Amino acid sequence: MTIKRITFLQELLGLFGLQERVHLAWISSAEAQKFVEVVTAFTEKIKSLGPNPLPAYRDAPRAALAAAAH
Amino acid sequence: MKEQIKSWLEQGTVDVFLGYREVDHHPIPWCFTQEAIEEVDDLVVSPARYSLEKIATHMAAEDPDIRIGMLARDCNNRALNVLYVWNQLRPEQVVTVEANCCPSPLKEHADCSYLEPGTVGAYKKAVGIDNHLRLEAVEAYGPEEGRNRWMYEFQKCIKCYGCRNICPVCFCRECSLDHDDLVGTGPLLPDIPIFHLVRAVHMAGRCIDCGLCEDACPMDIPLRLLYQKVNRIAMDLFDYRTGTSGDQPPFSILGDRVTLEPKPIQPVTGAEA
Amino acid sequence: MTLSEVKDISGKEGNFTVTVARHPRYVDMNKCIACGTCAEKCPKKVDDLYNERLMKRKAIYVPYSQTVPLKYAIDADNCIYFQKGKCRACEKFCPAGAVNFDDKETEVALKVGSLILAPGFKSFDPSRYDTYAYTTLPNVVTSLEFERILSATGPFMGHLSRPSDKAEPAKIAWFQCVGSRDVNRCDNGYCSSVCCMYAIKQTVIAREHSKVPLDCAVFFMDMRTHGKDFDRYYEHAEKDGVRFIRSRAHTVEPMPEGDDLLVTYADETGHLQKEVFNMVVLSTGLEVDEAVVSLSERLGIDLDEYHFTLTDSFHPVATSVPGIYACGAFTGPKDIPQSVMEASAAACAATESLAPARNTCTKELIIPPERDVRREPPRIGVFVCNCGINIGGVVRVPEVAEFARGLPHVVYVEENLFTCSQDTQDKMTEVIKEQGLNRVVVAACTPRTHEELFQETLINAGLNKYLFEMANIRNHDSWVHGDDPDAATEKAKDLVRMAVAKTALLSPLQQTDLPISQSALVVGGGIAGMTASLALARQGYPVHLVERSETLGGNARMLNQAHKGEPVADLIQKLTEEIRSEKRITLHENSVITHVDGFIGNFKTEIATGSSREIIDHGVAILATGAAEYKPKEYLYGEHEAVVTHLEMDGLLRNNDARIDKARQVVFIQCVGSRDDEHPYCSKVCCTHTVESALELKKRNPDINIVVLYRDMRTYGKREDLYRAARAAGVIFVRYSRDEKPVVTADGGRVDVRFRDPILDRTLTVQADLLCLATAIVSHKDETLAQFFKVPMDGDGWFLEAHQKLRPVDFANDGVFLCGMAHYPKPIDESIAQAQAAASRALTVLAMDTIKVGGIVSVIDPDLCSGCLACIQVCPFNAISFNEEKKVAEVNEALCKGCGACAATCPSEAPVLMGFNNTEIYAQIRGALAA
Amino acid sequence: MTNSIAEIEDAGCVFIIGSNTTACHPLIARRVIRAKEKGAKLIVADPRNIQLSRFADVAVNHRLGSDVALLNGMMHIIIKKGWHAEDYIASRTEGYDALEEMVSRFTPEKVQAITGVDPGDLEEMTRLYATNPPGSLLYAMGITQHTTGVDNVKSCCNLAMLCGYVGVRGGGVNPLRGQNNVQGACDMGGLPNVVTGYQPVADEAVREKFSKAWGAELPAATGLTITDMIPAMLEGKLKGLYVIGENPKLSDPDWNHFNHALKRLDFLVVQELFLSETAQVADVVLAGASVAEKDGTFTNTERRCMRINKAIDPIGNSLADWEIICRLSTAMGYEMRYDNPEEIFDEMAGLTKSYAGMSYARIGLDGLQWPCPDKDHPGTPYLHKDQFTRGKGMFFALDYKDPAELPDEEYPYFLTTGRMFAHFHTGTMTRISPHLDVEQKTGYVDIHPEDAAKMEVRDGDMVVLSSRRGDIEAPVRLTRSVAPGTIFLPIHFGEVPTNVLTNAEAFDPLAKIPEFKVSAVKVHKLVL
Repeated sequence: MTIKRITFLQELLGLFGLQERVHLAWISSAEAQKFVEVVTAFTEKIKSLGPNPLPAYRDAPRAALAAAAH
Repeated sequence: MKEQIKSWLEQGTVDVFLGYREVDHHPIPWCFTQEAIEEVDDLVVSPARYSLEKIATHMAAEDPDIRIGMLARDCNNRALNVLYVWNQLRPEQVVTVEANCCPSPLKEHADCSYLEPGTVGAYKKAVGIDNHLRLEAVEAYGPEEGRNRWMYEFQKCIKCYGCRNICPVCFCRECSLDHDDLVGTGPLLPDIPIFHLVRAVHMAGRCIDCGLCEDACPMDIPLRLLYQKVNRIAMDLFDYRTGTSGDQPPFSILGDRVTLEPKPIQPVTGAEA
Repeated sequence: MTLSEVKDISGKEGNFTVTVARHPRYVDMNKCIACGTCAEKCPKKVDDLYNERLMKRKAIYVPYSQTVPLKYAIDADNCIYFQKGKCRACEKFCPAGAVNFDDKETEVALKVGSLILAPGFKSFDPSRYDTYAYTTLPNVVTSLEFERILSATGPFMGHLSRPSDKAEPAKIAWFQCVGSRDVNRCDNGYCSSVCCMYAIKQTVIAREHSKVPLDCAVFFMDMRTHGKDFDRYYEHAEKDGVRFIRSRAHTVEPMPEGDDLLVTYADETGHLQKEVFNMVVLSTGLEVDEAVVSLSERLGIDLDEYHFTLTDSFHPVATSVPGIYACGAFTGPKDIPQSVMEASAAACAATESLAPARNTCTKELIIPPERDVRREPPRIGVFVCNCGINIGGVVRVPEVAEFARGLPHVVYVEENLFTCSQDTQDKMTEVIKEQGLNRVVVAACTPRTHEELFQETLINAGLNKYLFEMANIRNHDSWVHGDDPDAATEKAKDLVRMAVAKTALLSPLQQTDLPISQSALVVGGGIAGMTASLALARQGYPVHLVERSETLGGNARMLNQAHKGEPVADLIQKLTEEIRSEKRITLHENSVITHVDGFIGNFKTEIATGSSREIIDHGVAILATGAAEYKPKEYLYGEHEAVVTHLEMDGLLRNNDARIDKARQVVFIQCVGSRDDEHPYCSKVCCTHTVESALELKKRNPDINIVVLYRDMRTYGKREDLYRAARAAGVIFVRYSRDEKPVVTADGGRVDVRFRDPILDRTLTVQADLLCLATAIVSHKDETLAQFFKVPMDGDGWFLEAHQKLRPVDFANDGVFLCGMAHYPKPIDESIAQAQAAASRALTVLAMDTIKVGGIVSVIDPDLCSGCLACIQVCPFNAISFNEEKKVAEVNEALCKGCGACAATCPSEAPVLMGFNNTEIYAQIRGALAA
Repeated sequence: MTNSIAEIEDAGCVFIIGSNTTACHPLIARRVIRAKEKGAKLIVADPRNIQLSRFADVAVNHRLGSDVALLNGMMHIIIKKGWHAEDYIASRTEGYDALEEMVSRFTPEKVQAITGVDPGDLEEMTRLYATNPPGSLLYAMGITQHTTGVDNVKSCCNLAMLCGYVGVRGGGVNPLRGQNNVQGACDMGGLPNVVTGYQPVADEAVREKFSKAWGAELPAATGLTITDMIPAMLEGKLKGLYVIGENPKLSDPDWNHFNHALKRLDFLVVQELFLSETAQVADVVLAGASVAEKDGTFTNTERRCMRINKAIDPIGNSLADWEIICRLSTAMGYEMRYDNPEEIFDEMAGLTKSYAGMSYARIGLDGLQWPCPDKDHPGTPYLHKDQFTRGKGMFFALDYKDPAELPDEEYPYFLTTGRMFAHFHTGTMTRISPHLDVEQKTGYVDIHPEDAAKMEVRDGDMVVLSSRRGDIEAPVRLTRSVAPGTIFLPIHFGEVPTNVLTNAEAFDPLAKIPEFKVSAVKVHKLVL
């Protein structure tokens, strides 16, 4: 169930270039090493992606919006 | 057609017939009954569209045994299929009269060209996402451009709920969009893109691409493109074509048949950084 | 009782006295808080046996981090103080004062009615095979060592490395049957049953762990993947690129340069091959430990030639001493599911004679009345735990406590060294009462281990146990951010804020007691069903046994003998007589189930016998509906009289049919209908059945020629002896492949069987008087029954247990159990063990007067439900039904497991998962983001 | 509106001042967005950051009540840059010289001092407006609800005429009326000094025409505005009040003062759909029928007269307003009998030049825009096409005046009031709709985070707001939509009666409209 929803969400967020900010991994409670690897990799990934771009549209929208012109 | 409908009403094949009646030269959604059977003479078939099945759903909720006749285009039929799948109407309680419809080379003439790409939208937009674009063109925007354009469109939203209210397959008694824990309430601008994404997610496995939402949107937000994307995902991931069959939507069946794999964390491309 | 050993047993069944020696731990279990300081300070390093000597531990230690009880112990043989009289570092640093060097060995005498022996096995020591060079080459490891290498808690933290140079191997070979199927060098004639499967598992996991595409080669004789879904796993591994080489590799030699290994083996055509590997894993077999052998001698238990307990097929867990039972690898090599089944079976057998004493030594718990806090504003108490230095050594606990004081609704905050200690629990009870707390947050470790403890404290303080939440600032925080106290402290605050935010919204949840109908329904009157019925009846519970046909016994009626030679007819006769004379059993013959209502403890089942209908109440159900013989479409079956199935062959033998006497040439074809596209599984019993039949034929006529055409001979465990005996008796075994099946053509009263001999590399034809097809066992695919009891079936039609390893006789749906061939094809001894196991599991329900329902379950708000049925479709427990009248979905709280699938699926948010409702979760999320 | 709603789409530039269009006139906002998407320029001048500011090419937050200065500043630049429409001014207007003289004083620096608007922004918005014809100017209560309301409106007209934008398609000066039928109510003489079609009662010819039609003598004296009524009530000159479809107890300025006045009345009659705050204190409540229960016409902000069609019969004993008035009139001695509203409409059209060409049949479903003087006239999409109603367009040279009340040490914050999108006016209808109630359940006060930090309040905290008239409590909503130093209160919520704080004594001398948009308040956190 979860994978269906998450994959769907990732695809949908792809419209906004945000798909990489959602990640799903199955890690059992015995897989501490894997947990560390996944969380570290994802944290680094998010850091390198930079801050969530969405608040900018709320707080300082006009520059971003100007870019929406054809 | 009028004779057919009259005989259905007279013989009690249906309790009501939902169609359009001409009033002051305007086609108005109308509920024809045996009591006022002469109104059937004013029944019109025109390009006008309305989610008649939504009225049918309301009627069935009030009276589960009611038998409903309905003027149906392709989109109405797709909506009916979805409503059957979701147990909101029973196929045996609905009888339809097929109306001339979506453009097809097989038809002598088609009354509704609304859904044909290139004919949608009142004007060509100089900003945002033009309503008549094909989904592929919208998908082709880069991440930042796509985001800018969609956010531009979403920011126009005035939270009128027209998209939801007209939607033939929205049937919840209380709408998630009204839950202020999910979608913030109070100010305009509404919560973007949450408001639109919550609705988009709820459209998964439900949207039948009738385009009425976009028709209703006072701000010309290209909602149909957004929900087409939702449909495209359902089709690509789950081979599910909403409204075309009696199959359960992918999210309402247990996941034992899923062959999806979690996506790996991709190395950063640098495009965003 | 840990560190303890059985010294002696006296008395007899029903009244044993067991003398147990308790070895000194040198650590007071009541005081030890497992903080780990002692081991940190202990200067003595010792080989870690748990990690197969691949790493070191200290002289004061816990064997591994999940040890139960999690208490340290001193290994006196290695302790500097015990050996040299000085040190006592552990004593000095222990914060709890738990070290006690004066601890002495004590003896305890226990009075018991029955005993169960579960001493397990010892992995075969391959040192004696000089050609494998295990002792000289570090990169030749045993399978158990390789397990540790793959483990995250192992020597290389789960990184795939080889011992010699810690390099990542790119090529690994597995040698099967090391210490198994070998009477020449190790006297272990039996098959260890589990090695093929674990080797495949190791290849798959190693390939997952490996950063490079790992080349895995498994050298084997017969691939014995006869368990449920094992063949699929095997095929998947093969398809995925694991190489399976049919050869018993005989030599491992070091390469002249580096640490790589040269493996020499003969390929299938008999040519000698050499291949270099980075590592070799020896798939070592299972043995009984010498200490167990000597214990058995002391107890007077008869062992077989391999030192396994001598059991008979019809009493698989009974030893030769009445009242003493055995289970697990002690009765023969076996895997986890079978061991778990046997364990339950042994529990059932061991308590059978003790049933009258049930509930004579129990104490009743007195629970204070629950305070109604629903109208009170939240008053939250927060208890922040240092967990010794486990948390406090990293997280600045006083700062977290101070922070908690400023959170909304928090009226009381306390720091504890160990929140879980008994004195803190007592104090917490007082604090809750004194401060009038109505919600409690414990910031400590994991709810997995400690939630119940704290909930009990809440109950003792008169609070509903659901008004409680844990913030895991240990596992999720101090343990992972040990090197960053600032970040860890901030994270602890976040976790506490989240927990408090949720807790403020918690409402008391109620569980209700539902009385249990203390009787059972057993469906199916085969050996499994009869065994289960009798076991339950002897434990004192009424049983309804429903059999579709007019006779009891099922498939077993067509079998001649079990693999140890016991005549099956005798067993059936005995069981049938016992069933008919047992007054607690109501037998419904010629009967089928037509309707089932209810749930655990409260089933109502309609049984139709002819035209009459009867509705019975029962608390549990055991499904033992068996399976059927596959009727072949191939090999001229049904077209030519010389072609028979296994069961038909048994019939011929039983009736001393003239055809048997006349036969000069008999051919068996294995895997008829098994391991193919239609039935992609192994039917498990046919190989053994064939060698039994072959031996019987040879016994009757030593001159008879017998050819067995097989794909892999799967005479697992002690059945291997039969295989060896058959070969010794002159039975010819020829392997065929799935792509090249034998061809059968009619030849007058005989049939010609044409096949290719892979060794001779020639096609041969044998004229057979009798052709016996070792036919598959197929499921009845009784979907109606499955739907009645809301239990799942897998794709092959076998009932799907709750967990293949750990819950092999339970269904996910409580109160329904399974046994026998309805679960998977299996021989009689395993069916009986599973039947006893199912009875044992059923007893855990029947022994209760009531069950608790409710608590963390879903509740559907009828005002929000639009009746779309999505929740019903996704509920894995069939706990939701549609109320046609109200047009809304409703949850049966006795069936609901609180998984939340409905809540996630509902478009209208109508289902509310109690204790995890949306408002609570949103509050938690807001709490997380509030920093 | 001088022009039509649909025309906004085809403007070259849309200038919005004092209107939160998406919240209050969403379907007009739609036209603005469409204009934008078709390539028009958009300028928003508003003390708050409204949703449309996001789409503007230039958006400025001018200080509350500084509209005249801002507009004069724009005109200063237009004339200086030579962007004004010289031929148009010469041929169609008068009073230009005085205007030129007045605006010459409004240098960008001076404008910045008064309005806080950056001279660069001022020049850019001016350029966009003046050089992208036609420019459509939209305004609403942000312009009118001031002591200088009339000046503000005139300044808007000055600006539009200066660029020659009045009397052209897609241009114009377009006040957005607050309700669906405010225009209609005014057209029908719902003002103290005129009868239908703005025919002054002071005009004897008009009185004679109506006296003849109605068979009764008409008084020559004009009536009282609401603003005038309150002192009259207090003085005891006004003893009875008949309120139709209004909730002055909540909507009128200085709540305490008004309530005091209300208590002096001998007799209060309220005609309403629901028991509004005012209806609750009435001596008699007359149950009016809702829009769905009656026939008739509405005339909207673009002067379009449209039919409303009854969907259901009135529930209970409620009656359409016209029926209540007829019965009341008859009971009071003047017999008023009509069979249906169409009859009334026809009588009105016969007496009113701008409606003379209209009938129910012609209105149909699409409506007709006045002036529509005869049966063949197609209606008028925009006014002043070739000449102004009065002949030539008159420029008014107007100087800037401060609002009546400015912040000081004691009351340091500007307060402005208005609507939020989910509710309408005093919420008599919208607050009982579950969907709208979900959107906003109770009153609140918008405060900028910087101000909140100074006040030491957090989102959701209760604060006490005090003005010289009284104080109220409201929960805080932190938002950057208000500028620091300014706070905003919505007007819909009886439990947070915003008008306790507003000033009844500050109103426009001519239009008598109260200065709802500017008062001074202080704020402190509520300590329980």
